[in-house]
Order: sequence, then structure tokens, then C-alpha cells
Amino acid sequence: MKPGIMLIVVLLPILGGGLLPLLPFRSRRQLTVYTECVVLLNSLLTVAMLLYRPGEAFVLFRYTGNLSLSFRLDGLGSVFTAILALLWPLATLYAFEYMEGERHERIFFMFYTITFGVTLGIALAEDIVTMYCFYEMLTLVTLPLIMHTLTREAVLASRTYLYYALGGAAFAFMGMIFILTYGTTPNFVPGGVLDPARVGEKGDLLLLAYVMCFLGFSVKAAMWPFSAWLPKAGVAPTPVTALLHAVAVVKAGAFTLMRVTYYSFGTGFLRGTWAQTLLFVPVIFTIVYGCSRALKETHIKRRMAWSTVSNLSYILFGVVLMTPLGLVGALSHMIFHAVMKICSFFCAGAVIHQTGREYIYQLDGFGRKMPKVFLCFTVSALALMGVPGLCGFVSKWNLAKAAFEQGSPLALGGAAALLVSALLTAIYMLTIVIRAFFPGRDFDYGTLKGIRDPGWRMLLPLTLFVVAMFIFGLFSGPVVEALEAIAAPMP
Amino acid sequence: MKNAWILLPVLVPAVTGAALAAASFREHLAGGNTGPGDQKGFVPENTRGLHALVGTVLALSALVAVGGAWLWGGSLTLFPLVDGIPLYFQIDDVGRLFVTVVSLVWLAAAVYAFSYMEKEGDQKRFFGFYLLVYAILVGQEFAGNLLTMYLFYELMTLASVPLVLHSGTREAVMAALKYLFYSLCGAYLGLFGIYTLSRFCDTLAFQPGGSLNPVLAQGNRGLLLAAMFATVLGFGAKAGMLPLHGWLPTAHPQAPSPASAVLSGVIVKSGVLAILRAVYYVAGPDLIRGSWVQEAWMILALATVFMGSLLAFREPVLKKRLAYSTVSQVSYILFGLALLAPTAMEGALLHVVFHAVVKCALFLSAGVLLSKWGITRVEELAGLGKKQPLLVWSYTLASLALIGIPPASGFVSKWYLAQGALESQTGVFRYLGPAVLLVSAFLTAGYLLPVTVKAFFPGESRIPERFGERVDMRMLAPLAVLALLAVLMGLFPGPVLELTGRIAALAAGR
Amino acid sequence: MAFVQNFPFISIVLSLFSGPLSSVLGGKKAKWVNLAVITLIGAMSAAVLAFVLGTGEPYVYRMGHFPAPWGNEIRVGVLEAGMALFFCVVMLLCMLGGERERALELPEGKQNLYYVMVNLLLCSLLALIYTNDLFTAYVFVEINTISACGLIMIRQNGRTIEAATRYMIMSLLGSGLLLLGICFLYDLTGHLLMSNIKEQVGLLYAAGAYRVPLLVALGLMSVGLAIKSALFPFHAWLPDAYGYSTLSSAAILSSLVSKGYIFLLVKIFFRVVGFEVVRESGVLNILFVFGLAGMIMGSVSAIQEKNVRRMVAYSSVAQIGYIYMGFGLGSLSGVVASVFHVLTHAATKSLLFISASGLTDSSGDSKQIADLTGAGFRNRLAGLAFTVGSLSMVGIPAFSGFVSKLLFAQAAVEGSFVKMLPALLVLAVSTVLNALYFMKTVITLYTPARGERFSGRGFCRIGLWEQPAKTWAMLCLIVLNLILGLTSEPIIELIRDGLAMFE
Amino acid sequence: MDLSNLLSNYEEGVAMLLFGIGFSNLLLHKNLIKKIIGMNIMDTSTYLFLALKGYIVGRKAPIVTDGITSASAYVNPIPSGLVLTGIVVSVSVTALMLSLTIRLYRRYHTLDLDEISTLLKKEGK
Repeated sequence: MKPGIMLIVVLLPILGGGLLPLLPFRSRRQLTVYTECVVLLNSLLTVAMLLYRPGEAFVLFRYTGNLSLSFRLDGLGSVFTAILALLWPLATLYAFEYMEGERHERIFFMFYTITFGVTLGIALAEDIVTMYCFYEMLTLVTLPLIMHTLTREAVLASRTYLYYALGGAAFAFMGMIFILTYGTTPNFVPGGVLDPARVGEKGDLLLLAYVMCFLGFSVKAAMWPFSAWLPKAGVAPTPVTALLHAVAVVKAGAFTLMRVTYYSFGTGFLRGTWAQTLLFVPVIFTIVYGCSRALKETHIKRRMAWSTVSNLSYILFGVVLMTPLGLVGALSHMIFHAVMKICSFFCAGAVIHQTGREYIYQLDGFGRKMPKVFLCFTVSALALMGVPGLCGFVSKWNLAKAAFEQGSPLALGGAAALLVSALLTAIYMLTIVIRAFFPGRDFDYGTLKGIRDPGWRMLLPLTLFVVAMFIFGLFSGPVVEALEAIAAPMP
Repeated sequence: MKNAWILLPVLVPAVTGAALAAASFREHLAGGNTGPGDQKGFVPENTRGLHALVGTVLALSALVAVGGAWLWGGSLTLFPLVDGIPLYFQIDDVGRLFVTVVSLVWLAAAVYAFSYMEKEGDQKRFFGFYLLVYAILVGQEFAGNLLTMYLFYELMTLASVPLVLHSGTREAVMAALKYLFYSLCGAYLGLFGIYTLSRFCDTLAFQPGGSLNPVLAQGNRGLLLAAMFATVLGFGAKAGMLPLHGWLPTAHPQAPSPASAVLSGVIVKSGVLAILRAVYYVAGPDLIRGSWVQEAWMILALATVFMGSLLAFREPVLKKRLAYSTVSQVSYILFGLALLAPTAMEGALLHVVFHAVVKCALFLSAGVLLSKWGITRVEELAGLGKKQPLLVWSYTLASLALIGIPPASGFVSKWYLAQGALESQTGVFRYLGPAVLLVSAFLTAGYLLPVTVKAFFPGESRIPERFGERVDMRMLAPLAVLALLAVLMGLFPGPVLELTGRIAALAAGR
Repeated sequence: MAFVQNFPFISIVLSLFSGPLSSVLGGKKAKWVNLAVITLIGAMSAAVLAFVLGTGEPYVYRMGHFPAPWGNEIRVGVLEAGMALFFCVVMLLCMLGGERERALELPEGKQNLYYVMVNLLLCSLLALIYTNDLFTAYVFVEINTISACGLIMIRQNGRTIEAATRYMIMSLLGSGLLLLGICFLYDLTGHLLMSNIKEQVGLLYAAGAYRVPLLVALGLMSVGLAIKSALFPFHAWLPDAYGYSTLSSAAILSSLVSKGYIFLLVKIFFRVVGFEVVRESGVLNILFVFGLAGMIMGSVSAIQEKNVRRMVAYSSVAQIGYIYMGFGLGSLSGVVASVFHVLTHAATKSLLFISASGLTDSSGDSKQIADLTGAGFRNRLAGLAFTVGSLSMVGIPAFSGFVSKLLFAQAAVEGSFVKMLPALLVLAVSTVLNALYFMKTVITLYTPARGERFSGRGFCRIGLWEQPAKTWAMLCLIVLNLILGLTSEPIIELIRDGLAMFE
Repeated sequence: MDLSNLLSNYEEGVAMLLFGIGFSNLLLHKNLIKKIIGMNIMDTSTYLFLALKGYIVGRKAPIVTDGITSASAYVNPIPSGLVLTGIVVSVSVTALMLSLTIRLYRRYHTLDLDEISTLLKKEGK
């Protein structure tokens, strides 16, 4: 397959979205149909691209000197691409029902579609410069989505988000510069590109650069102490929070970290250094911290957001293990968490959309009124807890396996932290479930009159996600093997 | 696929149970009132049909499970669950022992429940989850490797929650949550152990004496011991061992009596089973023999034994009292396992059997008192014995068995436990253990017998008329059977002894 | 000698004499003359650039064909021609963008005087770019100052006059130092033509004689020019001057005037003293430190600023800091980065000023950022332009700011360890600060103005073509930004060649 | 260091001294007029310096009289030229400064820049 396809899948949503406000839609229906078509078509193209992989790179154009804007589809990238291609159409479908009656939908769907392309750009970037460019763009195109309601707190949230993201990017930029200067090539090469000759005695300096870079990119991955923006951003419409803040944006952060760690600086150079030790600390801390904050939180979406914070640190934990197994663990959690979290977010969104209730203490007895939604929610809760047979367990298993194989005390501590957070997850997820299904004998269902399940456009994605959770949980073999194949070339 | 029959006793009740639960849920959606129209599938409307269905399914699957376990045995490998470790069933003596006990108790409790639950209402949900839990337990007992066992262990936790909060009152829900979180906390501690073992053992599949890889284990003993301690602690939570015992006295009394009977009688044993499997069949007893883990374990077990009986002694409410006694009794078993000696292990296994039967009987009788006359406290039943001799006698027999008065069954197991303790090379515990057991036996007598005494010798307090009403046979019969069994097994412990001896010799033999 | 080679001289003379000419013309005519002149000069510079690129080597143009050391020379290389062209373009766009404001704000009779000033300014800029004679440079620095001062104060209100005064004082200090420095150099070398001075300095330096006076001279000149181009501690006059003078003045001042001095400084480094000597001397370190301080302090004061024009003005303080930081790195790549940033800043700052005025127009002429709420919806193009400018300043890829940030950072990493870390850290921090105030404004622009505190503010929508001149200016500047951002490679090559030709 | 060096060309010393005085006046004085005076002192000192550089002892001003034509008879003319140019510049600048000062004085009736700034802040424009 021609490499040009990569440019197409990146540009199609961007252009298609950009056209949205210009096209003369006569009805909302046409708008939705058009959007879905664009997204779906692009997903199909992407899947096709994944099946017939374009071998060589596609150079868009050259910046100064050896810096170029170019795409290339490699293992890691295809994982992320696959996640996006599979989740986006569903999320869009969901968004149609959710956004009914919201103001300026066109703008919303425009940026929603554009974001698809930009995120794909991150996934397909061949070198660190391209990735950085799309990373910055992602910040910008998601901003209007967060601001969408244009209420005061939305604006404040978007500001916070912007400051955090751009600030992080500034530091990541420094790390990038070091790669450009001390690396043999800006491209991503398994095992890293650092040129020992150029590094010489400057090892510590480069480690410092790596730490800066890691912290910078980890802002989008909402690692403590840079995690505050994520729950704030929960003011956005749910499709946004779900897709962007549980899948696209934060995963983009994690993805970039994998790139930087495994493909640019190289684990061979980093493993066992003070940088690794240093980075373990915030990661492990975040794993627990996120859960405990989620426990405190009573706003349902913010609770989900905090749980995202902790779950992302699972991924980062896999990353800082800096072993092939660690990468496998990180990747598997990246995939599975995407499914689980988007499902739970959508359930929350369904509740908010149907009833406008946003706080957990308002959910008593919903299990009877919105059974389908809450069954899906229960499944995702169990998956997040890591009940065996659901996908959450598999990724946790892989992470723990990697931790034990790495064997350092901190790694083991991380494994323990995983379990602690699993328990906390159980608490903050199951309390919701129990509330919903067992409000107590004396509960008066009259207060919930007229509440019912949402329409098929919301339920279809949920169902698919639930099925996916079971399938991944029971037959994780092929997936994990594929991931191992990706991680194989790592030293 | 060879030995596919193993799936039958797991799947059939599971499916039926799920269907029942779904049906009850559908009633919920309809807001409780179920017209004849909105019922689909084979789930019957009237309670009689429901009971018939449950009874047959339970009986059949129990038959298949026990019969199959004894006659055919064998192993069955399904798809790999996570990195190459398959969902794997394998039937060995331990499985046989446990599955027999479970099925027995479950059937008895079921018969009892048919009558009992008519007052409670929402029987579909109850029996649905009742079957579900049974299926899961069978799965856990047939499990052939640690991962499979863990899978069923955690599922069992989740599935048994609705049994606890059946009444749906606020307290019940809170109790259920407490139960859930304690067990999950334990489960995750255990999971840590499983992670470790999966790294340092050749396989997670069960084999007597364990499969620890000495090469890998080299230099990692500290880690391994810590992991083992976590495992014991974690799975100990389900068995109500210190320090994670808190849920038990809260949850058991809240559940409807048949549920609490099986909870106390059987489900706590699944914690025991988990520890047994992890220690004796994966890590191997040699790993922790003589280490700080063993000592800590024994200390915890003994402390639990003592504390449990003490609390039971101080507890006026009958069901709570029985719950506390479960706490202490199950720790007998754990102590027996902790000694890591064949005799002691044998005693432990015996106590698994006996305690299951006895405690079930006790809870059932308590249930009768509760549902029939609303009696919760001991003082209220003065003179019952005059009117309800069968009930009180079976209660008495059961308690005698639990106290361990020869020739009742409890005596045998405790004898083995004490002997095992004395034989074992565990220093001070050789004497401390038996002493504590003895003390707690006295305490047991102290908190169980007063019921009998009050029942038969009311003193001058007049006997309420309502004690005269006859009790439904479906309640009394299983009670009586269990009580009788408790005694008989004491008189003729031969077959059981032979089985446990075989297990112990294989697993704990030096 | 090709005819093209006369163009530099011709353009200087042309701009010089178009000044007096437009002083006798009426405002309208003067405007057209001025625009025509700028365009013409731009075209000529383009021709010269093409020519020099063709020959590939600089040439010297003797005025009146007196040989050195008596005659006065013009020296044209790639960089000079390129700069001239760029300055013309930017100036043209600034004049276009500020047209409406000039018509509104300037007293009727004074219109043509404004163009006199602009022409003089252009002339002096060209002279600064082209001249090969140090004393000539000094003279034109003064002319530059005077005309700039005129541009500030021609809009008669207290602020501007005060600003003009402060500006004069500062730049007089600067020029005093510069002059003294030049005198020292003359004393040491006996020459005023840059090339000759350089020979002599080379000899002196080789001989190791007069190290201290040489250092003093260099220091005097650098500090003088730094003061004149509003390096951090000497920026007091800048916010008022940019904030309250008429639009085109602000745009031109911020994007061109200070750049003229900076360019002269580059020439002094390379053509007069020789970069090695400069590097040996500690002067660069001083510039480095002040540059870093400026990067931070400028942004900090910008963050506290409520008035959008002043905010943009303060951000230029930070940007000047960037440029001097680049010099301070003391490597060729550092200078390249700085020169590129000169272009970036010129293109972006003028864009920001013009679009800001477009936004204020749609917000009832209030310059308070708070009142700009929702202005992005009222005046879409201006909103877009301001966004582009802000993104470029923050250094988002695809805009010019990103490239210069990249160049700075790379230069820093190549440089010595001592300077690397502070440079990188400050670069990152100042990026964050830029994001803080620019992005805050952008978000304000796109926050709808609800609630009564916005009612009756004279908000009005401004369509795309209501102010065609401004629209064109903004469009062109946006394009210029994108060109700098996307096709930066040839430009950077050009800068490298130009600096090579300086040697 | 030995002072002989300094003594031998004390004129330069004087020039530098003047420059310093002028510079500090221009920088530090509040009063605008004094600032302007300082500026003039500063410039003048520079011209003095230049002139000194051009002067060669025992030679004449470069004006051709009674037929002496060899350049060796005259002092270096270039500095004088520069001084002339410089004077022109400084005159114009001074004029500009004075005009500014007058405007300011008319508006605010003071010559103190800082006062003016505070007044402006009060005006709030």
C-alpha cells in the first residue's frame, strides 16, 4: 500500500471537519450523517492501512536541516492507531445523541473530527519533531471542545488545561532538542537513537534532559503533580471527556512517553539510572493518589477522571519499568483501559444526559430505571477492579509480571501499589453500583419517575465495549502476543 | 474435549441461577408486580415450581459433581486465560473432599430454605444467586491451577454479596459492602502472592509439595516469604482470620439464615481452600517451614481462636454468637494448616468437614428460632425444649460436636489437631497450641450450651404458648440430618480419615 | 559595475528626499508617495538581493568613488539586501494596517509630517543596514532616534509626549555611549570604515596590545545599542511609547526601529571587531544575563498588564531578551537564531498590534483585555490574526515562533554547559509565561460576552472588508508568519550565507 | 599603574571626566532642563576627545594658506569633520528635547518626569 495513505488518514478528518461549518446542511440529520460518514470512512481507511501496512515512510516536507514532517507506521503506532480507529466512530455515534439540543453543534463536531486526524498524526509520526508538532496541535484543537459550553468554569478549565499542556510541551521541547543534538537521527528507532560518541561524559546531562522531557509529556498523561487539569476538564460534554480525556489526549501523553523512553532515549541508556529511580516515585504515587482522590470525589464524571489519572499511571509505570515486558504491560493497559474507561464514562454521560443528575448520591435506585446502562457500568467497574476474566485483569497481570521480572524494590512497590489501587477502585466503583441496584428497602422509586435508558445510539457503543471487555479478558492471548512482537526488538 | 463433564456442574447451576436472577431483575424493572404476561423463558411463576426447579438442578448437579469427582476424576484444559496460563480443571482428593462437603451442606440448606424463604420474599433472586454461588464453589474446588482458583474465588465473593444483602435494609447493604471490601482486600493481597509465585514457580498448576523453582528462588527468599505472608493474610480474610476478620460478625447475621448457614459453613472454607492450595500445592510447605511466616501465621490463628470464642461468649444475640464461633472455629483449621505437619493437616481437613456440617446445623436452628418466633437473644427461648424437642436436641447434638465432646465428630478433629501440634517441631507452639484449643473448647461449651440449658430448664419463667406451633418439616428435617451426621461422623470417622490421611501424607509429607 | 549595484544608494537617497517632498504635499498625496517609495525600495532591495545571490559575494559601493579610507562606502551582502527587503515589506504592511487610526488620531494638518518621519525612518534604517562607515552609522542612529521620537509624539497626548521624552533620554544615553565607543575605536585604529577597522583590530589583537581600550570600546558600543533597543533594564519608556502612540507607529517601532540597532550591533560584532574577539571579551556574557532577565521580567510584567497594547509591548521586551540571549550564547548558530528571531518578532509583533487594534475597534475602543471578551466573534479576522500571533509567540509548530525557539534551543544545547542549562530553563519558563498571558487573552477573545457588564459598551461587529487596508495587512502578515514558520530552511540558509559574507 | 601615563595625556582624562558628569546628569537628574544640559556636556566632552585625537602638536589647521601643500604640515582633518557633524546632530537633538520639554511643561507645569508620570497615572489614560 502506498505511504500516501498515512497522509490521507491524517488529513481527511482535518479537512472534513474543517468543511463542517461551511457546508450547507439543511437538517441536523444531514450534519450527523456527514460527520459519521467522514469518521467511519477514515476509520475504514485506517483499518485498511493497518492490514496492508505501508512499508516506508512518507515525508510531508522538511523543516530546517534534518528535521522533517514525516509519517511512518510501526508497531507501537499501529496499536494506538487501531485504538483510535475503533473507538472514534462509536464515540461519534454516542455524541450525536448526547449533543442533541446543545448549542453550536457544528463547531463541536468540527473540532471533534479534526482531533481524530491530529491524534492519528501523533500515532503515525515518524520522528520526534512530527510527533511534537501534532502534540501541540492536539492541545489547540481540543481546547474549543473543553470550552464548548462556554460557561465560566468551562473557560477556567480550558485555561488550566492550556497552561498545563503548553507548559509541559515547553519542557518536552527541551528534551526533544537534546535528541536532535545528541541522537543519530530524529526518527524513532527501537532501543533509542542516542549516539554514544556524542554523548560521551554528558550522560547525566542527557538523563536530566530525559527527566525534563518525561515530566513535560507526562502533563498530558495527568501524572501527579500535573494532574489537576484532568478532573477540571470534566466540565466538557461527556463525549469529549470520555474520548479525549480517557482515550485520545491522555493516551497521546502516554504514547509520547513510550516513544521518548523506548524509541528515542532508549531503555538501554536509561535503565538503572537515577532518572529511572526518580521517575518511579511520582508514577507510583499517582497510582494511589488518583484512586484516593476518586474516592473523595462525589461528582461522577470527576470521579471517573481521577480514576483515569491513576490508571494512566499504570501505563506510565509500565513505561518506567523500561523493559520489553514493561512495554507490553503498558501497551495492554493502554488498549484495555481505553475500552473500560470509555465505557464507564459513557454510562456516566448517559445518566447525565437522561436525568441531568451529576452527583453520586443522586444515583440511588437507578439500576432499576436504567438497567442496561448500569449493567454496562457494573461490567466496566469489575473490569477496572481487575476481576479475572475481564480485560482489566490481563493488563494488571502483565504489568505485575513485568514488575517482578524487573525485580527492583521500587518495581515491587509499584506492583503492590497496583493492588492497593485495585482495592480503592473496587470501593469507589462498587459503591456506585450498590447504590444503583440496592437503594435500600424503604427507597421510594416514585422520585425516579420517567427516567429510562437512552436510545440505541448510546446503547450500541456501550454494548460493544462490554463485549470487548469480555473478549479481551478471556482471549487475551493473540493481543498480548502481538504486543510482545512489538516489544521484541527492545534491548 | 475429554472430561467435558466437569463443566456440567459448573455451568448448569450457573446458567439456571443467572436466569433466575435475571427473571427477578425483570420483575424489579416492572416495579415488583409481575403480571403473567411479562415472564419469558423456563423460569416458573409459582414458588412451588421454582422450588422444584432449584431442587432438581441442585440435586442433579450435586450428583454429577460428587459422583463424577469420585468415579471419573480427570482434568480439563480450556483456553489460556493470561499469558499462557490456561483455565484448567483438575480433580484431586482435596477437590473431592470439599465438593462433597459443599454439595451436602448446600442441599440441606436448600431444602431448609424452601420453607424459610417463603417469609423473606424475592425468592427468585435468592435462589438464583444461591445456585450461582454453588456453581462457582464447585468451580473453585475443581480448579486445577492457582489462577483458575483465584478467578472463581473472586467471582464467589461478588456472587455471594447479594445473598448477604438479600433483605435489602440499609444495615444489610452496609454489611454487604463491608464483606465485599474486606474480601477484595484479601483477594488482592492474595493476588500479590500469586504474582510472586507465578514468577518463581515452574507452574501454577497444583501438585502436592508445590513446584517452587529453587534456581529462581535463589536469593529471593525474603520476597517469597513476604508474598506467602500476604497470601495467608489475604485468603485468611475470607476465613475470618485476624486481622481481616471484621466483616464476618457483621455480615453473617445480616444474611437470611440459610444464606448465613452456607456462608459460615462453606464459604469461609473457600478461604481455607485457597490457603491450602497456595501453601501446600504451589509454594510447597518447605518454603515457609520454620520461617517467621509460619510463626506469624500460627500466632494469628491462635489469637483468632481465642478472641473469637471469647467474643462469642460475651455475645447475647444468637446469630452473632454463632458468627463469632465461626471465626474461632475456622482458625482451628488455619492453625492446623499452619503447623505444616501431616497429622495436624489431617486434623484441619477433618475440622473442615465437621465444622461445615455442624455450623450449618447451628445456623439453621438459629434460623428456625428467628423466623418462627422472632427469637434473637438467648434468654427468650426459655422452655422451648419442652415443646420442640427435635429442634433443640439437634441443636444440642451439633453444639456437642462443635465443643468436641467424644464421641461427637468435633472431638476427632481436635484430637488430631492437638496431636499434630505436639508432634510438630514448632517450639513453644507445641504446647501453646493445644492449650489454647482446650481453653477455647471450654469457652465454646460456655457459649453454646446455655441455649440448651435454657431450653430444657426454663426455671420458673412461664413458657409462651406459641412455642407449641409445629415447625415446617422442611426446616427440621435437614437440621436433624445434619446433626445426626455430625455425631455419626464422630462415631465412624473411618472413610473420612482415610481420605484426609491420603491428602495429608501427599501434601505435607516431608 | 552593474546598474543594480546602485540601488542601495539610490534607495537611501530616495527615501531621504521623499521626506522633504512629502512635507510640502497634502496628507493624502504624502501617503501615496510614501507607500510608493516603500514599495519601490522594496522592489529595488529584492533586485539587489537577487543580484547578490547571483554573484554569491558582497560588493562595496564607493560614494563619489573616493577610495578608502577617505571615501564613504556602502557594502551590500545577502543579509543586508534581505533585511532591507524584509523591513520594507513589514513597514508597508504596518503603514497599511495603521491607515485608519492615522486618519482618526492625527491632527489634520500634521498628516504629512507623519510621512516625513516615516520616510526618514526608512532612510535611516536602510543606511544602518547598508553603510560601511561607523560614523555614518552613528549619524543615522541619531536620525533614526529623532524620527522614531517624532512617530511617537505626533499623536498629541500626555502619555506619548512623556514616552517620547523618556525614549529620547534613554536613546541619548545610548547614543552617547555608542559615540564614545566609536571614538575609542577611531583612536585605536585610525579608521572609520568597518573593513579597515577590522584589519587593524585584528593586528592589534594579534599583537596583544590595547586589550583594555578595545574591550572598553566594544563594551561602550554594545551597551549603547542595547540601551537603544530597549534591553530589559532600559525598557521603561517602551510600554507607554508602544501603548499610546498611533497604531502604525507602535507597529513600526516595535518591529523595526529596535531591530535596526540590533542589526547594527551584529555588524559591529562581525564586521568591525570580529566575532572571535567579541567572544573572547566578556561582553557577550553581560548581554546574555540581561537577555535572560529580560525574557522573564518582560513576560512577568506582561502578565500583570491589563491593557492589551501595553501587554503586547511588554512582550516585545521579552522578545528583545530572546535576541540578546541568542547573541550571548556566543556561537554562530546563536547569532543565526537571533537574526531569525528579528524576522519572527518583526512579523509577529506588527501582526499582534494591528489585530489588537482591530479587536479594540470592535469593543468600543476599550483597550482593557477584560473588555475584549468575545471580540473574536465580533471581528473574526482580527481574532484569527491575534490567535496566530499569539501561537507564534508561544512557539507552536507551523508558526515562525516555533522555528526561532527551535534554533535558540539548538544553539543553546550546542553551546557550553554553563550557558546551556540557564538558557534552556529560561526558554522553557518564558514559553510557559508567554502561554500564560497570550493564551489567556485568546481565550478571553473567544468567551462570549454575556451578562450586563458588557451591555452598552459600544460593541459592534466588524465585517471582513470594512477596513480593507487593515484586512490586507493582517492577511499578509499571517501569510508572512506561515512562510517563516514552514519554509524556514532557505531563509536560515540565507542568514548563514549573509553572516559568512560579513567575515 | 604609574600616573605619568595619565599626566602625559590629561586632556583625555578631562574629556572622560566631563563625559561622566554629563552622563550622570542625563541619567540621574529629575529636572528635564538639567538632563538636557547633561546631554550637551556629554556630547561636548566627546567632541573634545575627538578633537584631541585629531590634533598633532605644532601643526596647522588644514586650511591651505601661503602655498603649503604637503599633508604633513596639517593636523588630521577627519576628526574636525566628525566633530562638526556631531555638533549638528547634538544641536538638532537638543532642539527636539527642548521642544518636548516645553510641551510637557505646558501640559503639566512641571519639569519633573516622575511627577508627570504620577500625574498621568491619575489621569488614568
